Amino acid sequence: MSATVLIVLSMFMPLVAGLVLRAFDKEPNIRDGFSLLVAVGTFACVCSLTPMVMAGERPAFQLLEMLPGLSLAFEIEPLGMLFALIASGLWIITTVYAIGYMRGHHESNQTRFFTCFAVAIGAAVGAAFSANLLTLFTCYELLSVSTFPLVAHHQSAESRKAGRIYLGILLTSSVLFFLPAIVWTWHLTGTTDFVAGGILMGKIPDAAVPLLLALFIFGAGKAAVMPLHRWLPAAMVAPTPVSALLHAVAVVKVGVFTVVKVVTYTFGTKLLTDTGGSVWLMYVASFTILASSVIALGKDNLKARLAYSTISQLSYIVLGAAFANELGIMGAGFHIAMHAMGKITLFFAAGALIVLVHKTEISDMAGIGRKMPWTMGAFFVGSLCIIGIPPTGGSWSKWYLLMSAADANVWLMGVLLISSLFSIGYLMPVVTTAFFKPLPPESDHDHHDDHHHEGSGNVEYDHILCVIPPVLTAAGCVLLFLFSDQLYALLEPVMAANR
Amino acid sequence: MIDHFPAIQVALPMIAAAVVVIVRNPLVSHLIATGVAWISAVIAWTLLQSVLASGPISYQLGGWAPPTGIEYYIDPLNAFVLFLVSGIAAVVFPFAGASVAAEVDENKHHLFYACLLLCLTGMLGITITGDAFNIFVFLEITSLSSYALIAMGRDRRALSASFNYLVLGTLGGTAILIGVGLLLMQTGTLNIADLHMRLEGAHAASKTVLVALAFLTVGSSLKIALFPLHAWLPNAYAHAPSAVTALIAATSTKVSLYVLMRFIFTLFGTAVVFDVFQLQRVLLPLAVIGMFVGSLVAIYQTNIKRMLAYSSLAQIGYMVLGISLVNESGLAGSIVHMFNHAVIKGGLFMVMAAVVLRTGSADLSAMRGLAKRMPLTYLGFVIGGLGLIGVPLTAGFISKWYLVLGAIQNGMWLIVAMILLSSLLAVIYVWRVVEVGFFEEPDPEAPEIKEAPLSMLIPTWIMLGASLFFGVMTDTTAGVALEAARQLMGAP
Amino acid sequence: MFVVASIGILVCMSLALVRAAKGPTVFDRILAVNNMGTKTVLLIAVLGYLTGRPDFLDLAMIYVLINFIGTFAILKFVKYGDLAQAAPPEGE
Amino acid sequence: MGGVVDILSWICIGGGLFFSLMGGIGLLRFPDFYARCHAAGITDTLGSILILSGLMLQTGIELNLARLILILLFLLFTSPVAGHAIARAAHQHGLEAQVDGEDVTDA
Amino acid sequence: MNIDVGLFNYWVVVILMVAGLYTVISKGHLIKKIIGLNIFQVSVFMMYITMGKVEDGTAPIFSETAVAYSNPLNSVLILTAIVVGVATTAVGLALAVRIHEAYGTLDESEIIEMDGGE
Amino acid sequence: MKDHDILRVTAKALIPLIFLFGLYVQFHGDFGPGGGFQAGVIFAAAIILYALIFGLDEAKAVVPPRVLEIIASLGVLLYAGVGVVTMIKGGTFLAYNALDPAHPTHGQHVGILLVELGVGLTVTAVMCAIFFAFAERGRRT
Amino acid sequence: MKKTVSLTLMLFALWLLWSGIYTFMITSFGVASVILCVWLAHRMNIVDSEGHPAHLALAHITYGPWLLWQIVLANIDVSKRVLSGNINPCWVRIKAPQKTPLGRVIYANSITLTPGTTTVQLSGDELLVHTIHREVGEDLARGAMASRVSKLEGQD
Amino acid sequence: MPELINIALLTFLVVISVVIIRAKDVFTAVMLSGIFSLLCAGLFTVMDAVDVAFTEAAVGAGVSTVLMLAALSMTTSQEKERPTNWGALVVAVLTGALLVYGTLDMPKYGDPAAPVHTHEQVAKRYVETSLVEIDVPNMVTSLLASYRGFDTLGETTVVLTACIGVLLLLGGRRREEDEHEGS
Ligand code: NA
Ligand code: NA
Repeated sequence: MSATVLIVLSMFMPLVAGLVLRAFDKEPNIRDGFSLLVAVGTFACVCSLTPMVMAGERPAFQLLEMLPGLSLAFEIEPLGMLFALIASGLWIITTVYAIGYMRGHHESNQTRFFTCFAVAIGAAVGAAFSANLLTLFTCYELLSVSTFPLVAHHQSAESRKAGRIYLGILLTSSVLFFLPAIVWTWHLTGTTDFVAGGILMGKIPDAAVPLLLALFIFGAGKAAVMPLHRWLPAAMVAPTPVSALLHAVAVVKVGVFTVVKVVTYTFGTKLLTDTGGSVWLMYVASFTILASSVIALGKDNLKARLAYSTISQLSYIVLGAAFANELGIMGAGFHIAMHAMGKITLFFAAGALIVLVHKTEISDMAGIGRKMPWTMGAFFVGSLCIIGIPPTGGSWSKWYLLMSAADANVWLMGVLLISSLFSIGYLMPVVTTAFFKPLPPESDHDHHDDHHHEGSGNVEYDHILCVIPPVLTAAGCVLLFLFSDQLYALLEPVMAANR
Repeated sequence: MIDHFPAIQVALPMIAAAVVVIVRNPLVSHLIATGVAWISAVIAWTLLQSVLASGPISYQLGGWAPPTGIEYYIDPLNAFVLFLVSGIAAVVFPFAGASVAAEVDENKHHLFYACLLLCLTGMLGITITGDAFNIFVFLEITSLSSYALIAMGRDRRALSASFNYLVLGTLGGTAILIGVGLLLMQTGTLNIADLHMRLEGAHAASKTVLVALAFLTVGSSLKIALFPLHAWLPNAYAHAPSAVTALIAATSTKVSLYVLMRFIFTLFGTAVVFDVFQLQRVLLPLAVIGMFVGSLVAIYQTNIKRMLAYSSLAQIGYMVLGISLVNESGLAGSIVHMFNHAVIKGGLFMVMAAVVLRTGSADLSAMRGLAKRMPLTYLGFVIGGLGLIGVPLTAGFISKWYLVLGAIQNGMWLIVAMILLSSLLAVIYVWRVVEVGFFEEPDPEAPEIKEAPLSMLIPTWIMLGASLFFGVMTDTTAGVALEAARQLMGAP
Repeated sequence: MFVVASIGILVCMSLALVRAAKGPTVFDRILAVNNMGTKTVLLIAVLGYLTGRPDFLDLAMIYVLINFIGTFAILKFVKYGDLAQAAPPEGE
Repeated sequence: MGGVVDILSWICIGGGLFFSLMGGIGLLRFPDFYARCHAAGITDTLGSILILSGLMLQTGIELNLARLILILLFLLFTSPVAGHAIARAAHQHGLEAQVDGEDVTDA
Repeated sequence: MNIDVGLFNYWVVVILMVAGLYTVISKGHLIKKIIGLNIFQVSVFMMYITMGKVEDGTAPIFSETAVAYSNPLNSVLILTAIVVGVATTAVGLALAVRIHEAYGTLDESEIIEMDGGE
Repeated sequence: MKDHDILRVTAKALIPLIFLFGLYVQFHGDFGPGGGFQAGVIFAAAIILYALIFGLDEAKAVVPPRVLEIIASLGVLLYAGVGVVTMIKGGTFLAYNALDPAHPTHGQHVGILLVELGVGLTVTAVMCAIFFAFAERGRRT
Repeated sequence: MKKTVSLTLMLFALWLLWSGIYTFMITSFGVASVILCVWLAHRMNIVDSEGHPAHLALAHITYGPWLLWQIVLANIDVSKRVLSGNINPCWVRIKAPQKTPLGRVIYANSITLTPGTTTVQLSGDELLVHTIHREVGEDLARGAMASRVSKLEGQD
Repeated sequence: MPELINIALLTFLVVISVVIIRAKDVFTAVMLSGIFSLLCAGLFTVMDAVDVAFTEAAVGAGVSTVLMLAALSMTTSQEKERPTNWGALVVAVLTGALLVYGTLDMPKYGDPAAPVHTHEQVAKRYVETSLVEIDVPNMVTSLLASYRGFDTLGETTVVLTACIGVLLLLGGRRREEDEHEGS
């Protein structure tokens, strides 16, 4: 198959599948099987593109000309390849997990759920492959809109409010900042294409660089740089597979992906280092890292704690981009992958706790690790990955970022170190509580009773569909540690272009 | 035959209206109206292609060369608007059937279709003519038929809305008459091209010309419903029969806006309007205020037709804003937004027509959980709403792009922020409806509601499909708009 | 000469106008308006001579007709419009 | 000839204006509606007749003369009808006249 | 003898326009509004006809004796405008009738009140 | 008012004259003031006078509303039809010269006559129809 | 039929008087117009001795000048009263002696046409007249005009 | 000296318009507006626009008055007492002031050299060559039916539109009362 066909398939299979799924509203088995099939197919397509990109090819495809001189076009470069691999790969696992979760939770509107899920993945892959800012923006917005029904899935007043905050912040930021940034770029350069090394050099007044960068950074609200982070905890009301999607796979990664992409392909690191245009961002990102870590420490609700952890970890990536040097970019790219794998593991585990034993608060989880050793074991591995401890992939990304900081701003190395301590502080207690605290008496389960379950007597601790995914992703965390060379090789051209 | 297309463009619906009155049969009337709308669209498309390929067309009515006689003058701008108007009519006319059958007495159907045709005649006539007074005449045909059509709404408020429109519309028409008169006094001609030529000379900065500009602007602004001259619009849109709202909301204000553009750019010329008289200093603030007032008030509406009407006010603000940016991008944004908003708002009002047909109400509360009962219709609302917000891949995005670009080119960052903030307000009012439809359960006691009939669904989706299509295929919209803007701004 | 005639007619009209404005009854107004109509006919006829185009007397003719029909419409209005409130009209 | 006709024409128009003026003054002065009807009648009749005659004298023998005559006939034909109709309407409406004494009858 | 009226005509026409406009905006009775519209329009007609007048001219109908003709163009435009005006009046009055049937009043503020202040 | 002698007699005598005057105005618009529109109004005035004095039903019997609708449309069709014919004959829309290329002024005369007739038809019918509509609506009060 | 013919002729004569343009075309329009008028008049059912009193045309030759003279006198009389303010309005109730409605209409109109007297009501043969002064009313009641009109009617 | 008549008539018109504004009874206003039109027609005659005068008389004094009376007979002629609307007055007067400002550059009344009379292809052509080109003595008719024949077609269509509009509004049976209740 030619590259073009593969690109089209990997983007449009999910989109079309989303529509086809609606036809199987009354046939859940067919629907879920089909979902899984498409997920696998998409991943296969993306995978088969990887060798070409590794070989230095840049498969491209122009869908149509959206505006005179501005097209909806796709071109695969290493960062996008990486992101697409992560998104489509994790989609398979998430789908498996979601089937178990949704059925176990007797959720309504499951068809809408899977439809939107598929569309969101399609949009994420599209964003990954986008060849210019306009295409990226288009996919970015498509992702926002398609995930709104996922956030507001429960249709309760609370979830609708959360949905409003979610969409409100993401749309507002993108429309108010990202869009004018694109138009401005177009106005300055006459193009919005992603070109290795950037397009703005020599076309923008030095003083305007931080401003334009700010428009992009805050425009990509999905990167959750403070103060635009509020949507993320709010979206916690969504079903856990959605949280996994939002916080690990698609949404937040599109945000930071956009940041990295803009820094490397629109500004070019040289422009930023020459003008110091990204210095402010280092401090903002650092502040976000620390502040959200501190907040995470204070959260007892597991998903909320993970959410703030995510905010913090995303700013690692932003920080890497802000350093605007080779290692920074490499660290950012690595951390996109590492955090995805680690955080999805944590969410799968958290979701399993909710769906199987109805635990949401950390303080309620005493001893649960003994009942659910696989789940909580995976949680432990995921935590290591987030913290950055070998033998998990997270250690590599943290390392590159630390080196990059040494190069760009020594003082910020301290921030990275302190925040690692914080992350130990907010993740490890979960593990210790689960494994080392005694299990409380059975009666405690009563107040979690809801209409889905007759009582607490028939708790099924290890539902197969909820256990396998976290274990798989935990394994992934370790594998990423082992195969970091391949990852490095993939991202190497990006560094080269920014030398 | 093709040589006569300009005349046929206007004469055909006019003749058809008369024939419909004679024929009287409702079904035949509907068929004639629909057929004529389709032919009109084809003619307009042919004219557009011809203008793009081989330059402007001049057609001398009565065989008298301008400025002695009346001339039809077609350039990219009005060819584009002609296609817009007749294209919308071609979709709305077939759609009108179900709505009209439900909302209008059967023994008046033929008159109703005749009125629709006359409304179309008027709008095409306004657009195509190169004669300032002829604009007035056809403007009044449009207006009179609109008054009657709006008053056909089921609610008695349709009557008072129509009367209000009549009073303000007549004041607007008369203001245009005054303006044309003052220009005639200064130049002795009514032909727009000739007027432009003569105004470039000694009279350019005379007091009379200034006052003429003022009256022409106020007159067209009344018809456009530019803030603060918008009082007639919300009730008229809210209470008119649904099909009428779809037609008028999509086309009528656009045609008036076209008239304003024609006056500003072709008749007076940018030099007189913007350099000498500085009209942008008035239009720009009004446009911005209109954008915000329209959007903010829309947020608080519970009647969705009314909400969409206020949204139109905001959108009109965008279009006028584009004019007052005084550069090619802004003007192109304005022109392309005419088209895009027509398609989007037309589609949305068609959705509301289907909702009103099935639920009997345009109230937000009636739309609870409607997405389950009328999924295709409701999905239509989402698509249209996204277009209104200006989400990429919808037509609305294209317009916003050029408007923002125009503002950035002028270094007007505040205006950029205003444009974008106001489209965020659109998110709020659109999303309210989306939420209610998708994320609330229908009233269990409410009677079972069916999906809209195909005769409505198909045109609605054609319209909304167009809003998607023109969001990605922009050769015919943005391409033509850029060309038209280039010519209007005086590029060779 | 025709100017004098016109001015004279105008003066007469002004007297009728005062009556039309003052009323007090509706019928006084109708009478005054009808009377003004008649004077307008004369005025128009004179104006034809004043402007040197007496061939436009058709104008005066139409004034007579319009004045006549107008007066009837007014009376019909008074008779069936206002009186209808008190008692229904006797047939058409 | 011209001089004599002009003078005659002057006299006619002057007389017409005089009677019209009388009618106007009467319309203002007379105390009630019915009395004012009579004043209005002056303009309708002799005022019109004299002024139009004055114009006729200016015209000579041509089609416009016929037009003038037609206008005059129309006026004389319609104005009493209109006057009568107004008075009748007022009477039917119950408008009281300020009258002294008994009605005059032919009995 | 010619009196130089200069712009007097126009000024009076403007006064009439103001009167008409004021009636339209301020009067509550809908039919009175229409009367106001008529006055406003007629004064515009007068503006056109005033500018069409040529000194020593006569009506633009061929005549052996005429030395100059007043401008026929203005007359033609206003003929059309008058027709448009009466058409509007007819529709406006029909609306007024229907409004009275539906609301039982022709007073603008009462109607607005009954519409719920919209 | 029908039984009112004075009005009835007057109206009977006047109406044919008004009709004739209207037609005169119609056909002499070329030579003096007047034309289709004015003629139409005068013609309609006669019918309105008839309706005022003899009643609406009588008037509707003379000119049924449906006929008025048709005539009103026919007027426009006649006018536009002249335009169509001129197009077919090789001129532009309403270029009367094409009606008789050999004698352009003759073409103009024919064209003007026909379009004025169209205007007259439409105006007559419309004025009557509008008056009838109002009178009909008012009758039921 | 007689009425129709005379109406046709009268209308055509009127056309010729009005027209002033005697080309073939315009004159044929005149013929057509007259035919249309007569047809419409027939449809309206107004071609009768009331609507078209051709038979009285000759009689008017003598009655007209007499009435004109009465009008002049009455005008002078009322003008004096306008200036002097000497009025004494009163109602006059008289019977119209004419045999036909047309005759009564002519009588009533003649009364109205002469200033100082206004016919307010004509029901059957009952006339109610308002007069500006009792003298005028008494003068009217003597019936000079009534007999003139009766004579005019009788000449038929 | 026709200017004197001009001035007198204009003054009349102003007086009538003031009386109309002040009239509490709309019926009176209607009758006076009929007279207003008649006087306008007189004015048009003085200013050589005989066709316009003809039309204004027939339409303004005739048709409009009859229709207004018909409408009044179905509604009410009493106007509710309202305080003087100063806002409206300000708007109207400002509009007037703007227009007066605009008049300051206008050609004087009757000026034969005004641009409106001297455009070679427009007014001059109509006056000078219409007799040759169209051969109709009444230039207004030439202009109306030929040079600007399309305007007149539009005008006829306006008339038809008004007819359809009125029939739509007033034709057919009346609706039931309850249908009028606003939602
Ligand atoms: Na004419
Ligand atoms: Na008398």
